[in-house]
Amino acid sequence: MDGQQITILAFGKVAEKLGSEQLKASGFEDTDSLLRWLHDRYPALKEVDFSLAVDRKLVAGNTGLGMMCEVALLPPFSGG
Amino acid sequence: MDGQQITILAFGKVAEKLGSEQLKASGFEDTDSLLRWLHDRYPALKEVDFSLAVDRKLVAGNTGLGMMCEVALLPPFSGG
Amino acid sequence: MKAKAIKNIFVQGSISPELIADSIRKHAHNTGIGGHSIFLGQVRADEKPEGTVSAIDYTAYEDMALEQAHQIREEIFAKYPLTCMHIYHSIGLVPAGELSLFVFTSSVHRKVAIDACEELVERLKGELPVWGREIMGPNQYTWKENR
Amino acid sequence: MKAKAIKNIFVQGSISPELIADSIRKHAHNTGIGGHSIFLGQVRADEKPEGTVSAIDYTAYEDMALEQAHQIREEIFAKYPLTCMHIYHSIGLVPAGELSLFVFTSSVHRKVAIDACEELVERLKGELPVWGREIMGPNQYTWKENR
Repeated sequence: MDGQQITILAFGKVAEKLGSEQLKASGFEDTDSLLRWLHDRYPALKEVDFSLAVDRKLVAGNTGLGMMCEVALLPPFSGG
Repeated sequence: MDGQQITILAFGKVAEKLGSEQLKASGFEDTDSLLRWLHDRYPALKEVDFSLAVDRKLVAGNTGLGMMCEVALLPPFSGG
Repeated sequence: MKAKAIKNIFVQGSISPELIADSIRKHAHNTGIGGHSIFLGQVRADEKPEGTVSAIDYTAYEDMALEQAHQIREEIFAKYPLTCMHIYHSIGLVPAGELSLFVFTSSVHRKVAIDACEELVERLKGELPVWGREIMGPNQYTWKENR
Repeated sequence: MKAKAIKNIFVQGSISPELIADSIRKHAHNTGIGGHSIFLGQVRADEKPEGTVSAIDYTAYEDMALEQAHQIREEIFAKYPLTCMHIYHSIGLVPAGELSLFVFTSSVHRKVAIDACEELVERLKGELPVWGREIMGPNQYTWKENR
Protein backbone atom coordinates (compact mmCIF):
# COMPACT_ATOMS: atom_id res chain seq x y z
CA MET A 1 0.00 0.00 0.00
CA ASP A 2 2.60 2.53 -1.12
CA GLY A 3 1.41 6.11 -0.79
CA GLN A 4 -1.68 5.16 1.17
CA GLN A 5 -3.21 8.01 3.18
CA ILE A 6 -5.38 7.10 6.09
CA THR A 7 -6.90 9.93 8.13
CA ILE A 8 -7.83 8.74 11.59
CA LEU A 9 -10.45 10.85 13.37
CA ALA A 10 -11.15 10.45 17.07
CA PHE A 11 -14.12 11.88 18.97
CA GLY A 12 -15.26 12.43 22.53
CA LYS A 13 -13.74 10.13 25.13
CA VAL A 14 -11.64 8.36 22.49
CA ALA A 15 -9.99 11.62 21.44
CA GLU A 16 -9.14 12.21 25.09
CA LYS A 17 -7.50 8.82 25.46
CA LEU A 18 -5.59 9.32 22.24
CA GLY A 19 -4.63 12.88 23.20
CA SER A 20 -5.50 13.89 19.65
CA GLU A 21 -8.48 14.35 17.34
CA GLN A 22 -6.67 13.51 14.13
CA LEU A 23 -3.80 11.21 13.11
CA LYS A 24 -2.34 10.19 9.80
CA ALA A 25 -1.28 6.63 9.02
CA SER A 26 -0.41 4.49 6.02
CA GLY A 27 0.42 0.94 5.14
CA PHE A 28 -2.67 -0.79 6.57
CA GLU A 29 -4.68 -3.19 4.47
CA ASP A 30 -7.63 -3.43 6.79
CA THR A 31 -9.17 -2.11 9.99
CA ASP A 32 -7.92 -5.03 12.10
CA SER A 33 -4.27 -4.29 11.35
CA LEU A 34 -4.85 -0.56 11.90
CA LEU A 35 -6.52 -1.27 15.25
CA ARG A 36 -3.63 -3.47 16.38
CA TRP A 37 -1.22 -0.65 15.60
CA LEU A 38 -3.42 1.91 17.41
CA HIS A 39 -3.74 -0.28 20.48
CA ASP A 40 0.01 -0.82 20.60
CA ARG A 41 0.73 2.85 20.32
CA TYR A 42 -2.12 4.07 22.57
CA PRO A 43 -2.67 1.46 25.31
CA ALA A 44 -5.29 3.77 26.95
CA LEU A 45 -7.62 2.91 24.04
CA LYS A 46 -8.42 -0.33 25.86
CA GLU A 47 -10.24 1.69 28.51
CA VAL A 48 -12.86 3.01 26.09
CA ASP A 49 -15.68 1.49 24.13
CA PHE A 50 -15.85 2.64 20.50
CA SER A 51 -17.15 1.72 17.05
CA LEU A 52 -15.45 2.26 13.72
CA ALA A 53 -16.61 4.13 10.65
CA VAL A 54 -14.76 3.93 7.35
CA ASP A 55 -15.49 6.81 4.99
CA ARG A 56 -18.41 7.88 7.19
CA LYS A 57 -20.15 4.49 7.27
CA LEU A 58 -20.24 2.33 10.40
CA VAL A 59 -18.46 -0.97 9.84
CA ALA A 60 -18.86 -4.22 11.76
CA GLY A 61 -15.93 -6.63 11.67
CA ASN A 62 -12.72 -6.36 9.70
CA THR A 63 -12.95 -4.02 6.70
CA GLY A 64 -10.53 -3.35 3.85
CA LEU A 65 -8.93 0.08 3.62
CA GLY A 66 -8.35 1.88 0.31
CA MET A 67 -5.55 4.20 -0.78
CA MET A 68 -7.32 7.29 0.56
CA CYS A 69 -9.63 6.76 3.44
CA GLU A 70 -11.05 8.22 6.62
CA VAL A 71 -11.30 5.97 9.65
CA ALA A 72 -13.24 7.32 12.62
CA LEU A 73 -13.17 6.05 16.20
CA LEU A 74 -16.61 6.70 17.65
CA PRO A 75 -17.53 6.36 21.33
CA PRO A 76 -21.22 5.60 22.07
CA PHE A 77 -23.39 8.40 20.67
CA SER A 78 -25.00 10.77 23.11
CA GLY A 79 -26.71 13.46 21.08
CA GLY A 80 -30.17 14.90 21.64
CA MET B 1 -92.24 17.87 39.55
CA ASP B 2 -93.81 21.21 40.45
CA GLY B 3 -91.49 24.14 39.86
CA GLN B 4 -88.90 22.04 38.03
CA GLN B 5 -86.51 24.04 35.82
CA ILE B 6 -84.80 22.22 33.00
CA THR B 7 -82.43 24.18 30.79
CA ILE B 8 -82.01 22.47 27.44
CA LEU B 9 -78.84 23.42 25.55
CA ALA B 10 -78.35 22.50 21.90
CA PHE B 11 -75.09 22.67 19.96
CA GLY B 12 -73.87 22.50 16.37
CA LYS B 13 -76.12 20.69 13.94
CA VAL B 14 -78.68 19.95 16.67
CA ALA B 15 -79.09 23.66 17.44
CA GLU B 16 -79.73 24.21 13.73
CA LYS B 17 -82.45 21.56 13.61
CA LEU B 18 -84.01 22.96 16.74
CA GLY B 19 -83.72 26.54 15.50
CA SER B 20 -82.51 27.46 18.98
CA GLU B 21 -79.53 27.04 21.29
CA GLN B 22 -81.48 27.15 24.51
CA LEU B 23 -84.96 26.05 25.67
CA LYS B 24 -86.66 25.86 29.03
CA ALA B 25 -88.85 22.96 30.06
CA SER B 26 -90.36 21.50 33.19
CA GLY B 27 -92.37 18.52 34.34
CA PHE B 28 -90.09 15.72 33.12
CA GLU B 29 -89.00 12.94 35.43
CA ASP B 30 -86.33 11.52 33.18
CA THR B 31 -84.46 11.97 29.91
CA ASP B 32 -86.65 9.49 28.01
CA SER B 33 -89.82 11.50 28.63
CA LEU B 34 -88.01 14.75 27.81
CA LEU B 35 -86.71 13.27 24.55
CA ARG B 36 -90.23 12.08 23.55
CA TRP B 37 -91.50 15.62 24.07
CA LEU B 38 -88.57 17.14 22.10
CA HIS B 39 -89.05 14.75 19.21
CA ASP B 40 -92.79 15.51 19.08
CA ARG B 41 -92.18 19.20 19.08
CA TYR B 42 -89.10 19.20 16.76
CA PRO B 43 -89.52 16.36 14.24
CA ALA B 44 -86.29 17.47 12.47
CA LEU B 45 -84.35 16.12 15.47
CA LYS B 46 -84.73 12.65 13.94
CA GLU B 47 -82.36 13.70 11.17
CA VAL B 48 -79.40 14.24 13.53
CA ASP B 49 -77.26 12.01 15.65
CA PHE B 50 -76.67 13.30 19.17
CA SER B 51 -75.71 12.27 22.72
CA LEU B 52 -77.08 13.62 25.95
CA ALA B 53 -75.32 15.23 28.89
CA VAL B 54 -77.09 15.93 32.17
CA ASP B 55 -75.38 18.57 34.29
CA ARG B 56 -72.30 18.40 32.06
CA LYS B 57 -71.86 14.62 32.30
CA LEU B 58 -72.53 12.32 29.35
CA VAL B 59 -75.34 9.87 30.13
CA ALA B 60 -76.09 6.55 28.48
CA GLY B 61 -79.67 5.29 28.73
CA ASN B 62 -82.56 6.79 30.61
CA THR B 63 -81.52 9.15 33.41
CA GLY B 64 -83.55 10.84 36.15
CA LEU B 65 -83.86 14.63 36.08
CA GLY B 66 -83.75 16.77 39.23
CA MET B 67 -85.56 19.99 40.09
CA MET B 68 -82.86 22.16 38.55
CA CYS B 69 -80.91 20.64 35.75
CA GLU B 70 -79.10 21.28 32.50
CA VAL B 71 -79.68 18.84 29.65
CA ALA B 72 -77.41 19.20 26.62
CA LEU B 73 -77.96 17.77 23.15
CA LEU B 74 -74.52 17.07 21.70
CA PRO B 75 -73.79 16.15 18.09
CA PRO B 76 -70.59 14.13 17.47
CA PHE B 77 -67.58 16.11 18.69
CA SER B 78 -65.28 17.58 16.07
CA GLY B 79 -62.74 19.69 17.91
CA GLY B 80 -59.01 19.82 17.32
CA MET C 1 -58.90 18.55 50.57
CA LYS C 2 -58.90 21.43 48.14
CA ALA C 3 -59.91 20.63 44.58
CA LYS C 4 -57.55 21.93 41.90
CA ALA C 5 -58.82 24.98 40.04
CA ILE C 6 -60.21 24.31 36.58
CA LYS C 7 -57.97 25.92 33.97
CA ASN C 8 -59.29 27.65 30.90
CA ILE C 9 -58.15 26.03 27.66
CA PHE C 10 -59.95 28.25 25.16
CA VAL C 11 -58.27 30.89 23.02
CA GLN C 12 -60.32 33.29 20.88
CA GLY C 13 -59.42 32.69 17.21
CA SER C 14 -56.24 31.02 16.03
CA ILE C 15 -53.30 30.06 18.26
CA SER C 16 -50.23 32.13 17.38
CA PRO C 17 -46.68 30.79 16.98
CA GLU C 18 -45.72 33.49 19.53
CA LEU C 19 -47.93 31.89 22.18
CA ILE C 20 -46.14 28.60 21.50
CA ALA C 21 -42.68 30.21 21.70
CA ASP C 22 -43.65 31.94 24.97
CA SER C 23 -44.91 28.70 26.42
CA ILE C 24 -41.66 26.90 25.49
CA ARG C 25 -39.57 29.78 26.87
CA LYS C 26 -41.35 29.60 30.24
CA HIS C 27 -40.00 26.08 30.76
CA ALA C 28 -36.32 27.09 30.66
CA HIS C 29 -36.27 27.65 34.44
CA ASN C 30 -37.40 24.06 34.96
CA THR C 31 -34.03 22.39 34.57
CA GLY C 32 -35.36 18.95 35.49
CA ILE C 33 -37.11 18.69 32.13
CA GLY C 34 -35.34 16.61 29.47
CA GLY C 35 -37.97 16.45 26.75
CA HIS C 36 -41.03 18.30 25.48
CA SER C 37 -43.61 16.86 23.11
CA ILE C 38 -45.93 19.21 21.23
CA PHE C 39 -48.89 18.56 18.98
CA LEU C 40 -50.39 21.31 16.82
CA GLY C 41 -53.65 21.01 14.91
CA GLN C 42 -53.78 23.18 11.77
CA VAL C 43 -56.93 23.99 9.76
CA ARG C 44 -56.84 22.37 6.31
CA ALA C 45 -58.22 24.00 3.16
CA ASP C 46 -60.00 20.76 2.24
CA GLU C 47 -61.86 20.49 -1.05
CA LYS C 48 -65.49 19.62 -0.36
CA PRO C 49 -68.45 19.27 -2.73
CA GLU C 50 -69.59 22.66 -1.36
CA GLY C 51 -66.22 24.34 -2.08
CA THR C 52 -62.79 24.86 -0.50
CA VAL C 53 -62.67 25.25 3.27
CA SER C 54 -61.47 28.78 4.05
CA ALA C 55 -61.83 28.62 7.84
CA ILE C 56 -63.31 26.62 10.69
CA ASP C 57 -65.65 28.26 13.18
CA TYR C 58 -65.37 26.46 16.52
CA THR C 59 -68.10 26.41 19.15
CA ALA C 60 -68.04 24.50 22.42
CA TYR C 61 -70.14 23.58 25.39
CA GLU C 62 -67.53 25.46 27.37
CA ASP C 63 -68.46 24.53 30.94
CA MET C 64 -68.55 20.84 30.11
CA ALA C 65 -65.42 21.05 27.93
CA LEU C 66 -63.43 22.62 30.78
CA GLU C 67 -64.65 19.97 33.23
CA GLN C 68 -63.75 17.22 30.73
CA ALA C 69 -60.31 18.72 30.04
CA HIS C 70 -59.70 18.94 33.79
CA GLN C 71 -60.65 15.29 34.24
CA ILE C 72 -58.47 14.16 31.32
CA ARG C 73 -55.57 16.25 32.66
CA GLU C 74 -55.83 14.62 36.09
CA GLU C 75 -55.94 11.14 34.57
CA ILE C 76 -52.94 11.74 32.31
CA PHE C 77 -50.95 13.20 35.22
CA ALA C 78 -51.83 10.11 37.27
CA LYS C 79 -50.71 7.78 34.49
CA TYR C 80 -47.48 9.51 33.36
CA PRO C 81 -44.71 11.15 35.44
CA LEU C 82 -45.04 14.52 33.71
CA THR C 83 -43.50 17.78 34.83
CA CYS C 84 -45.93 20.00 32.88
CA MET C 85 -49.00 19.78 30.67
CA HIS C 86 -50.67 22.57 28.68
CA ILE C 87 -53.77 22.51 26.49
CA TYR C 88 -55.04 25.31 24.22
CA HIS C 89 -58.02 25.04 21.88
CA SER C 90 -59.42 27.73 19.63
CA ILE C 91 -62.95 29.03 19.86
CA GLY C 92 -64.43 31.10 17.05
CA LEU C 93 -62.97 31.53 13.58
CA VAL C 94 -59.63 29.99 12.55
CA PRO C 95 -58.56 30.57 8.92
CA ALA C 96 -57.08 27.69 6.89
CA GLY C 97 -53.34 27.33 7.55
CA GLU C 98 -53.64 28.61 11.12
CA LEU C 99 -53.53 26.64 14.38
CA SER C 100 -56.56 25.53 16.41
CA LEU C 101 -55.04 23.07 18.91
CA PHE C 102 -51.82 23.19 20.95
CA VAL C 103 -51.01 20.33 23.31
CA PHE C 104 -47.73 20.42 25.23
CA THR C 105 -46.27 17.84 27.64
CA SER C 106 -42.88 17.89 29.39
CA SER C 107 -41.03 15.26 31.36
CA VAL C 108 -37.63 14.22 32.62
CA HIS C 109 -37.47 11.61 29.85
CA ARG C 110 -38.57 11.92 26.24
CA LYS C 111 -40.62 8.71 26.02
CA VAL C 112 -42.99 9.80 28.80
CA ALA C 113 -43.56 13.22 27.22
CA ILE C 114 -44.17 11.69 23.77
CA ASP C 115 -46.55 8.95 24.96
CA ALA C 116 -48.54 11.30 27.19
CA CYS C 117 -48.89 13.90 24.43
CA GLU C 118 -50.21 11.33 21.97
CA GLU C 119 -52.76 9.97 24.44
CA LEU C 120 -53.81 13.47 25.46
CA VAL C 121 -54.45 14.50 21.84
CA GLU C 122 -56.56 11.40 21.19
CA ARG C 123 -58.62 11.94 24.34
CA LEU C 124 -59.19 15.65 23.68
CA LYS C 125 -60.31 14.92 20.11
CA GLY C 126 -62.72 12.25 21.32
CA GLU C 127 -64.03 13.69 24.56
CA LEU C 128 -64.21 17.49 24.34
CA PRO C 129 -67.65 18.84 23.43
CA VAL C 130 -66.33 21.11 20.69
CA TRP C 131 -67.69 21.46 17.15
CA GLY C 132 -66.10 22.78 14.01
CA ARG C 133 -68.13 24.35 11.23
CA GLU C 134 -66.13 24.31 8.01
CA ILE C 135 -66.73 27.54 6.12
CA MET C 136 -66.56 27.55 2.32
CA GLY C 137 -68.06 30.91 1.54
CA PRO C 138 -70.50 33.54 2.83
CA ASN C 139 -73.41 31.10 3.10
CA GLN C 140 -71.69 27.77 2.59
CA TYR C 141 -70.57 25.48 5.39
CA THR C 142 -70.58 21.87 6.59
CA TRP C 143 -70.19 20.47 10.07
CA LYS C 144 -66.76 18.94 10.49
CA GLU C 145 -66.57 15.28 11.42
CA ASN C 146 -63.57 13.77 13.21
CA ARG C 147 -62.42 10.46 11.88
CA MET D 1 -31.35 11.11 -11.36
CA LYS D 2 -30.29 14.02 -9.21
CA ALA D 3 -29.49 13.21 -5.60
CA LYS D 4 -31.20 15.45 -3.06
CA ALA D 5 -28.92 18.01 -1.43
CA ILE D 6 -27.79 17.19 2.07
CA LYS D 7 -29.29 19.66 4.54
CA ASN D 8 -27.41 21.07 7.47
CA ILE D 9 -29.00 20.20 10.81
CA PHE D 10 -26.51 21.85 13.16
CA VAL D 11 -27.14 25.08 15.05
CA GLN D 12 -24.38 26.79 17.03
CA GLY D 13 -25.37 26.83 20.72
CA SER D 14 -28.92 26.43 21.99
CA ILE D 15 -32.04 26.37 19.80
CA SER D 16 -34.20 29.42 20.48
CA PRO D 17 -37.98 29.41 20.93
CA GLU D 18 -38.01 32.07 18.16
CA LEU D 19 -36.52 29.61 15.67
CA ILE D 20 -39.30 27.20 16.59
CA ALA D 21 -42.01 29.86 16.21
CA ASP D 22 -40.56 30.90 12.82
CA SER D 23 -40.49 27.31 11.65
CA ILE D 24 -44.14 26.82 12.68
CA ARG D 25 -45.15 30.12 11.06
CA LYS D 26 -43.60 29.09 7.72
CA HIS D 27 -46.07 26.20 7.47
CA ALA D 28 -49.18 28.41 7.42
CA HIS D 29 -49.08 28.65 3.63
CA ASN D 30 -49.26 24.86 3.40
CA THR D 31 -52.98 24.49 3.87
CA GLY D 32 -52.93 20.73 3.24
CA ILE D 33 -51.32 20.15 6.65
CA GLY D 34 -53.66 19.02 9.44
CA GLY D 35 -51.20 18.18 12.21
CA HIS D 36 -47.69 18.97 13.37
CA SER D 37 -45.72 16.95 15.87
CA ILE D 38 -42.71 18.49 17.59
CA PHE D 39 -40.11 17.05 19.93
CA LEU D 40 -37.74 19.28 21.89
CA GLY D 41 -34.75 18.06 23.86
CA GLN D 42 -33.83 20.26 26.82
CA VAL D 43 -30.57 20.12 28.80
CA ARG D 44 -31.17 18.91 32.35
CA ALA D 45 -29.26 20.19 35.39
CA ASP D 46 -28.70 16.63 36.58
CA GLU D 47 -27.00 16.01 39.90
CA LYS D 48 -23.89 13.90 39.33
CA PRO D 49 -21.20 12.74 41.76
CA GLU D 50 -18.97 15.42 40.15
CA GLY D 51 -21.54 18.20 40.69
CA THR D 52 -24.61 19.73 39.05
CA VAL D 53 -24.66 19.85 35.24
CA SER D 54 -24.58 23.51 34.18
CA ALA D 55 -24.35 22.93 30.41
CA ILE D 56 -23.69 20.31 27.75
CA ASP D 57 -20.98 20.86 25.18
CA TYR D 58 -21.89 19.01 21.97
CA THR D 59 -19.40 17.83 19.40
CA ALA D 60 -20.15 15.82 16.29
CA TYR D 61 -18.55 14.00 13.42
CA GLU D 62 -20.37 16.50 11.27
CA ASP D 63 -19.88 15.02 7.79
CA MET D 64 -21.04 11.60 8.91
CA ALA D 65 -23.88 13.04 11.03
CA LEU D 66 -25.24 14.96 8.04
CA GLU D 67 -25.06 11.86 5.83
CA GLN D 68 -26.79 9.81 8.53
CA ALA D 69 -29.50 12.44 9.05
CA HIS D 70 -30.04 12.55 5.29
CA GLN D 71 -30.40 8.77 5.14
CA ILE D 72 -32.80 8.70 8.10
CA ARG D 73 -34.83 11.54 6.56
CA GLU D 74 -35.19 9.64 3.29
CA GLU D 75 -36.25 6.46 5.08
CA ILE D 76 -38.83 8.23 7.25
CA PHE D 77 -40.25 10.05 4.21
CA ALA D 78 -40.51 6.69 2.41
CA LYS D 79 -42.33 5.11 5.35
CA TYR D 80 -44.75 7.91 6.31
CA PRO D 81 -46.81 10.23 4.07
CA LEU D 82 -45.32 13.41 5.52
CA THR D 83 -45.67 16.91 4.13
CA CYS D 84 -42.59 18.30 5.93
CA MET D 85 -39.76 17.22 8.19
CA HIS D 86 -37.21 19.41 9.97
CA ILE D 87 -34.29 18.49 12.21
CA TYR D 88 -32.11 20.85 14.25
CA HIS D 89 -29.37 19.76 16.66
CA SER D 90 -27.10 22.00 18.72
CA ILE D 91 -23.35 21.99 18.42
CA GLY D 92 -21.21 23.63 21.08
CA LEU D 93 -22.37 24.81 24.47
CA VAL D 94 -26.03 24.59 25.58
CA PRO D 95 -26.77 25.78 29.16
CA ALA D 96 -29.13 23.74 31.36
CA GLY D 97 -32.77 24.65 30.69
CA GLU D 98 -32.10 25.45 27.03
CA LEU D 99 -32.93 23.40 23.94
CA SER D 100 -30.49 21.15 22.05
CA LEU D 101 -32.79 19.19 19.73
CA PHE D 102 -35.82 20.24 17.65
CA VAL D 103 -37.58 17.65 15.50
CA PHE D 104 -40.66 18.70 13.53
CA THR D 105 -42.95 16.59 11.32
CA SER D 106 -46.14 17.65 9.53
CA SER D 107 -48.80 15.65 7.74
CA VAL D 108 -52.39 15.75 6.52
CA HIS D 109 -53.39 13.58 9.48
CA ARG D 110 -52.20 13.78 13.07
CA LYS D 111 -51.37 10.10 13.58
CA VAL D 112 -48.80 10.09 10.76
CA ALA D 113 -47.06 13.21 12.07
CA ILE D 114 -46.96 11.85 15.63
CA ASP D 115 -45.68 8.38 14.70
CA ALA D 116 -43.05 9.72 12.31
CA CYS D 117 -41.79 12.25 14.87
CA GLU D 118 -41.39 9.60 17.55
CA GLU D 119 -39.49 7.24 15.21
CA LEU D 120 -37.33 10.08 13.94
CA VAL D 121 -36.32 11.12 17.49
CA GLU D 122 -35.39 7.54 18.41
CA ARG D 123 -33.32 7.11 15.26
CA LEU D 124 -31.50 10.43 15.63
CA LYS D 125 -30.64 9.65 19.25
CA GLY D 126 -29.32 6.23 18.29
CA GLU D 127 -27.65 6.89 14.95
CA LEU D 128 -26.17 10.39 14.88
CA PRO D 129 -22.45 10.56 15.72
CA VAL D 130 -22.89 13.35 18.27
CA TRP D 131 -21.43 13.50 21.77
CA GLY D 132 -22.43 15.52 24.78
CA ARG D 133 -19.95 16.51 27.45
CA GLU D 134 -21.79 17.41 30.64
CA ILE D 135 -20.10 20.38 32.26
CA MET D 136 -20.20 20.75 36.05
CA GLY D 137 -17.63 23.43 36.58
CA PRO D 138 -14.45 24.97 35.14
CA ASN D 139 -12.57 21.66 35.12
CA GLN D 140 -15.32 19.17 35.84
CA TYR D 141 -17.19 17.18 33.22
CA THR D 142 -18.42 13.72 32.30
CA TRP D 143 -19.32 12.26 28.92
CA LYS D 144 -23.07 11.97 28.61
CA GLU D 145 -24.52 8.56 27.96
CA ASN D 146 -27.87 8.02 26.26
CA ARG D 147 -30.02 5.38 27.82
